[in-house]
Amino acid sequence: MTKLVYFAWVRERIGKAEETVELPDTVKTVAGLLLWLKGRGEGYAAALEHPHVIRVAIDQEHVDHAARIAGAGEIALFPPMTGG
Amino acid sequence: MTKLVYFAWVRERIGKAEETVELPDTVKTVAGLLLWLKGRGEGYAAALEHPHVIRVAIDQEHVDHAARIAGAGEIALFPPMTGG
Amino acid sequence: MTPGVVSTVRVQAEDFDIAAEIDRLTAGRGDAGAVVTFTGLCRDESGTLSALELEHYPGMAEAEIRRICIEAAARWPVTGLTVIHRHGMIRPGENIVLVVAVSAHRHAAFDAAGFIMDFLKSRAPFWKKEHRADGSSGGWVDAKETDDAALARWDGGDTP
Amino acid sequence: MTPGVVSTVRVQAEDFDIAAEIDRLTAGRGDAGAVVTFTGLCRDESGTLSALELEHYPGMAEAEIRRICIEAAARWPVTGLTVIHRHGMIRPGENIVLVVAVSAHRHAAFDAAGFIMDFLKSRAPFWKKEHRADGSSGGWVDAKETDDAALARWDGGDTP
Repeated sequence: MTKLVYFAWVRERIGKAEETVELPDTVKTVAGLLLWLKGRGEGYAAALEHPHVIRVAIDQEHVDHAARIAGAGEIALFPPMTGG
Repeated sequence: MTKLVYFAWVRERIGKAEETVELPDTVKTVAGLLLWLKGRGEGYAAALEHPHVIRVAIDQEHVDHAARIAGAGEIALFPPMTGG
Repeated sequence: MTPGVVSTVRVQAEDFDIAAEIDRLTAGRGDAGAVVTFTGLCRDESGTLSALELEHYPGMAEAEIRRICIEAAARWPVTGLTVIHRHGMIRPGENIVLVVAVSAHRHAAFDAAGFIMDFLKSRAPFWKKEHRADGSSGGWVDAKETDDAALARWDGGDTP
Repeated sequence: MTPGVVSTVRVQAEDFDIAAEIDRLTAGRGDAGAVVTFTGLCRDESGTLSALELEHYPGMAEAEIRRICIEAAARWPVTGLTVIHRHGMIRPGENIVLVVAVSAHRHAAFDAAGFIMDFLKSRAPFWKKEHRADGSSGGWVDAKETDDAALARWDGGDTP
């Protein structure tokens, strides 16, 4: 089981702030995760329509889309940051 | 008559903060003024020993040593600045 | 981080007190010669904004800012760094973020504060949503490409 | 100076209040998004300094700083600039100089404040004399060549 957390418009479009999912064995990278999630329904499709803009953190550290997700405790998906 | 003002160690070595002098007609530039002042006594010689380090302002604006002094109301001599 | 560097990171709803934060980094220290602060405020040039809502990723926000501070302290000889980022509803004219960098000399303090802000803008997990004075949502603020470009100037040298 | 730029220059013996100076430049303005302050303090790393005595050229000090502010406001879109420089006896840990630069965006505020400090160091007519804790005079502080070098980085472009 993998914990997913969502922020900003990713959270709004998916319609929840977090969930715990059972990932199929075929999902091995961040890019694979985004593709798999996109097929889970309308909200996911809207949130992940342009997957390349989605930023991802594994266990609270930025990773790129090629990163492997094995061993991840918490995976966060969010839009480009606009703090400061 | 020309008013001269001195600051920091230039003032200390010359021994006064300001004076009004009658400049000979041959003194036409800042460089000429420094050379002329240097011959006025021990304090002046000590203050102007290395004339190239002396900074000069005419009527409160920085000028270089080639500047002409005709029409100057107040000429200030001082060391490199160390404010801030 | 170099020994003796005081580094504080806070993510909070409350406002901050710039003078108190400066004082905390400089009081009783003979080595503090230069203090640079950056304060980011909520702007409203058109007069149509009711508030910015700042969302953040609790835990990661603090961790990421701390990583940026450690990098800044490795690059420049700072003696103290403080970063405070607010979250929640922030009205026009109110403070959003504070960076304080203290060093013996001014260029290190300027560079460390500028570096922290550039990295914070593009890497700290915060998101701004606009709330309009007419009650509508202005939507999420888009990230700026200029912010990513600003990171590039810190590559390949300590004094860009 | 661009219309709407609030610019204040003060040379004074008294200390200053950073928070009050920031407030004066930002209160009631929707266009102030970024505030950078620089504070220069009297250092004493060796513990042997009793005070710095700051001498200045009255009239020219203010005029020169004002010229530097006008140049900064011509180079960057700032909405407010304040420079306060103290004179007289200043003890270790006390403030010497304050620069506040306000703009819509951070890079203009950072650059304007950094530019003002670099020019102030080498062009504003102030001189520092050290007074030692043992009662002796440590003499006049020498100008640094690095301060002249710092000016060069502002040549030939607005964003060095």
